[in-house]
Amino acid sequence: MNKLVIIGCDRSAGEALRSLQETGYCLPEGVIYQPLPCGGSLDVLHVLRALESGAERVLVLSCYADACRSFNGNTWAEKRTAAAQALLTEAGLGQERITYRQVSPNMSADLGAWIHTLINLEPVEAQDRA
Amino acid sequence: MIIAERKPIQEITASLVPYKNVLMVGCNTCVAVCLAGGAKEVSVLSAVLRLALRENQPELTIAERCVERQCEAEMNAELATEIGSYDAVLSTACGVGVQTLAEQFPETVVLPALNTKFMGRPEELGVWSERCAGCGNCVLDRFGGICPVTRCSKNLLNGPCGGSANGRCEVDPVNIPCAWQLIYDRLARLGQLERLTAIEPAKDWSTSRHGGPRRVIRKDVKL
Amino acid sequence: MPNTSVVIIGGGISGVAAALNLAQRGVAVDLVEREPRLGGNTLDVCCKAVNGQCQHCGGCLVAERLRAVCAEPLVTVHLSSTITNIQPAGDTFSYQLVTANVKQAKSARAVIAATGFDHIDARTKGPYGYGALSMVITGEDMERRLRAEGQSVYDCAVLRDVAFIQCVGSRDEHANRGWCSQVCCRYAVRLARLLGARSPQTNITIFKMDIQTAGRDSQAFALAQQEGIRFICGLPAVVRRSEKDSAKAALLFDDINTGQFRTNEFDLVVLATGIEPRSDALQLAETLGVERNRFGFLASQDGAALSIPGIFAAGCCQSPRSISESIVHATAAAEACYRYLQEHTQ
Amino acid sequence: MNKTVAVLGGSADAGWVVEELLALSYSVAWVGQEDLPDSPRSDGLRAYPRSRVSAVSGCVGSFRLELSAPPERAVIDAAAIIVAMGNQRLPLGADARIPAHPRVLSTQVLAERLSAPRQISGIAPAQRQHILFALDMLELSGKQAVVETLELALRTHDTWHCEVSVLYRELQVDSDLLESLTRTMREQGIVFHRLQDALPVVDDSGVHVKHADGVLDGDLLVIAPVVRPRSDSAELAGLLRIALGADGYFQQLNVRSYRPGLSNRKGIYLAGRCHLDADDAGARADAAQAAANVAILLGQDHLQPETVIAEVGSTKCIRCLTCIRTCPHAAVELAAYGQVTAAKVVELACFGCGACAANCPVRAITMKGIDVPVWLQEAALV
Repeated sequence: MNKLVIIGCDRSAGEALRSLQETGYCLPEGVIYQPLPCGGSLDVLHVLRALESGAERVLVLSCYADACRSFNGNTWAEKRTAAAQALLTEAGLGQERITYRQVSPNMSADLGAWIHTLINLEPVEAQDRA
Repeated sequence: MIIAERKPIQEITASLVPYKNVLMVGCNTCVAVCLAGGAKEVSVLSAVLRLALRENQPELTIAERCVERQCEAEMNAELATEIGSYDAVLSTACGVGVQTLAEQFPETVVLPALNTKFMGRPEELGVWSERCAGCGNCVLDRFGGICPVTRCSKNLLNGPCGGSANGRCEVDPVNIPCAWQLIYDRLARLGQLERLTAIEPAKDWSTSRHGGPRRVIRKDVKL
Repeated sequence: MPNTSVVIIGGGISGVAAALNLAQRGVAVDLVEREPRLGGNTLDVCCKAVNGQCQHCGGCLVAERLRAVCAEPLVTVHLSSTITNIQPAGDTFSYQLVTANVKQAKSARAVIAATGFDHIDARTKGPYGYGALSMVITGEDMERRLRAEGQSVYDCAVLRDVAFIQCVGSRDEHANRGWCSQVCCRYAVRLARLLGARSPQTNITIFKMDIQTAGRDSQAFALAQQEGIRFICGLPAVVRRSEKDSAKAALLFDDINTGQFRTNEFDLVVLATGIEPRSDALQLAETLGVERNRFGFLASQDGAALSIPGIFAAGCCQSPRSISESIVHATAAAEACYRYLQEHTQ
Repeated sequence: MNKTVAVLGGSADAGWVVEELLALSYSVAWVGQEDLPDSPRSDGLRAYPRSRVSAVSGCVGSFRLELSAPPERAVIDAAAIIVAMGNQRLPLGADARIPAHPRVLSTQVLAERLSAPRQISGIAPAQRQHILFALDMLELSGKQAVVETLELALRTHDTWHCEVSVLYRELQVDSDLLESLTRTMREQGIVFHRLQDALPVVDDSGVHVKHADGVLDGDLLVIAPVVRPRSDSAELAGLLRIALGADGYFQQLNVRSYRPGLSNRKGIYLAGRCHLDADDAGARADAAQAAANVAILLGQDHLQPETVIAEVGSTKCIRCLTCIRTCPHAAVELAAYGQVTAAKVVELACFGCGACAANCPVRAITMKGIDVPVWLQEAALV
């Protein structure tokens, strides 16, 4: 099973995940959710450390534009995810290990679908070789 | 302050090929302020390097340290006890810091992780621009506080040239304002436009890089 | 203000927002919801962000408030519960709280009605074929599916032509529903943009009377026009099954440009149904003798206060409102209630 | 705790805010650049007419506003600030597409004529006269303009007993008032026509406007006002360090802050038509909302910081100012820690978003109240 680390704004991703769990959903094995108070506090380092600690993929989630309580936290999250992707690309690792999505608290069905897709993807190395 | 920028990762990884046990040393002064080589950037870069080299150099280890001001031997002294146990040091300081470490620890390989760019200031969050070329003979008094040596692409002291259009420099109209337009506007504001009627004589460049590496000695401070 | 309690009837977003506000001000609240879950109609509202941009529908404002109200010590939530026999008793109101056939006599210093709304049954608009034609759905149906099954649910190449029909059940004097439901233009335009952004090959037409988009927060209409969504003035007379293709619907409408009746075919027809006060509100109004306006919404004199002192209305039982407007209105209702309590508690 | 609230703006919106605050027994300092409208006399109210805010310091609970009101200066200490400066309307001639002609009037001019005695008003109203009221002429009219114009049309009809028509593109009926207003107008014989994409033509014979069913000829054309944010919004926003939206109104259309009138700074709220489009009833409700915001903030004995907030390790701070430049809520400032200067998060002003912590180049800022596990943030131990 692929290891997936989800780092997300607790006000959107966290709420979506919790309402998903209220319907009986359990995070699949190997999937970890790490809440942040806002997308603004996402650090490039969080993403890299997640990969370093063995995650196959990282999913970064923040709010849509105009829905962030701190106004530009979503922009920060998106920029920093892009920065992490750029670093990986520069290092020759490919950026597909990192996925960025915007989410809102009432998108639990979508969140479940994304998790399902990501954990069932081929490992990135295998994709590279193919 | 000194503005620097990270080298391409491929260049850094190439420089690390011969080594197995590397110490990264950051600097929490200028390069930290310009977000290139402080404690946080050390962590980010070392994480990327470990990921990048996981397959090709799996035995490579990278440790992280950060000193307050790498151009000061005293502040690097804390590294002395352990530095010998590493094959190489990768420094995220400016060129001065890198050389300080190399001088201070003659047995240790010291590699730069940054390109030192210029002396400048932050214009806004994430944007830095050059303000001083360190010519050693400041002319700012005659040019309304705007340095033609640094900010005019042609270093003209009797400008502007014909490449100034709409206040922008022909070298890069989008990003570079014409220094001579800035000088004119500022002098006009100060009511000192008549200064521009004087011909600026040829500058004495002997205080600049042309006389070899420079030193400053304060006899009153030096014992 | 200890020992004072307020009963809030209805645990939709308005009731929840009012409860949170009163609790923040130190007032104990009984929050009574007839369904087994809090949230009411908002539980079916999907996110309508397009191209990374929020469309300000407010659907995302609900979840954290529901969680907060459950965690609030001053709020007692009564699920699957109703209220009967509510009546003024001196300075207070007495009522019976009925939870699973267990009756409990209670009292409150003030009452906030937050009974919300019902979607107008699209079947009452017979000529549009809702219920009989499978390709005719309501905006509510669409939202519910998008919410429950995810945003890719309508993302298919099959939908070449989609029509939205506005004012289904609203601004309809013949059906004795003369009011503008206020939310349908907004949700229809947002849903249309959402569909358009997800499948660019889909042609979207909105049949409307007047798009209710005055003001700063309704740039969606202008954006929708820029994005190629077609607005046709006038509502179709009838929706039928197409004779050429039984999977399609044929809309008969009066083309304002030619003055002729025309028929266009669509793969999906979305009826933008309006909203009406819930029957609970009507009962409550009758029991308590609270005045209603000519459309049946609880009539307020001044914002939230109703015709009987100590009774306040929050949200859609007073007038149609969007989610964020309901939250704002409920906050104001709670403040009015708080002020009333201050004046009547010595 | 100081419970003074500063209300900024001389608009009607501000007047309603002041009323609401006084009703909640807050002390109010009311600052307007103009003469201030009459308001209820109250011990709790201090009015500063013809004054402009020249500096703002402090944070929620303890703002300090300096006013320049020639000849003297004044200082206000306030726990919260409500911005209610209203909007402004463009003069009729601001857009060249509207023909300048005595037959083309603004609502304001018509309202003045309507109130003036007949002989002064300069027109001889007669039943055969036909007055056209145009909404949505250059852009869709906002709620304020629609209500005002429709009410004026009805009043004109009632006062002068002349023929009245209303032209529109999208007729707004989405409030109880508008719904009943349009109904009453129709019942009284006022006719509504949908505008076509054509500008009015004016000549000596009258005004001619193309609509969906033909051309409408009238004697006068009254154009609904076009409203815009006030031109001094940006200046005040700069002083208060709060954001303007791209359209020039206060605060962007953020779903979490727009309707409830929250600004990006704790303790500063927006009310009325400086941030939303509303008719008088809507603006009045918004004033109540702003007062409710203040009541929620100041209702407790003391202000509480959020459960998650940022904290600067002053010994680690290198004073790079990145956090100060990053903070979307103007909650970080340089402060003295004993003899040392370093960045400081103003606890009460912090929203806990963590943008400062994520940007700090020396990781001197930590988030209190949330648990980010060590493996995600600390360096790998070798």
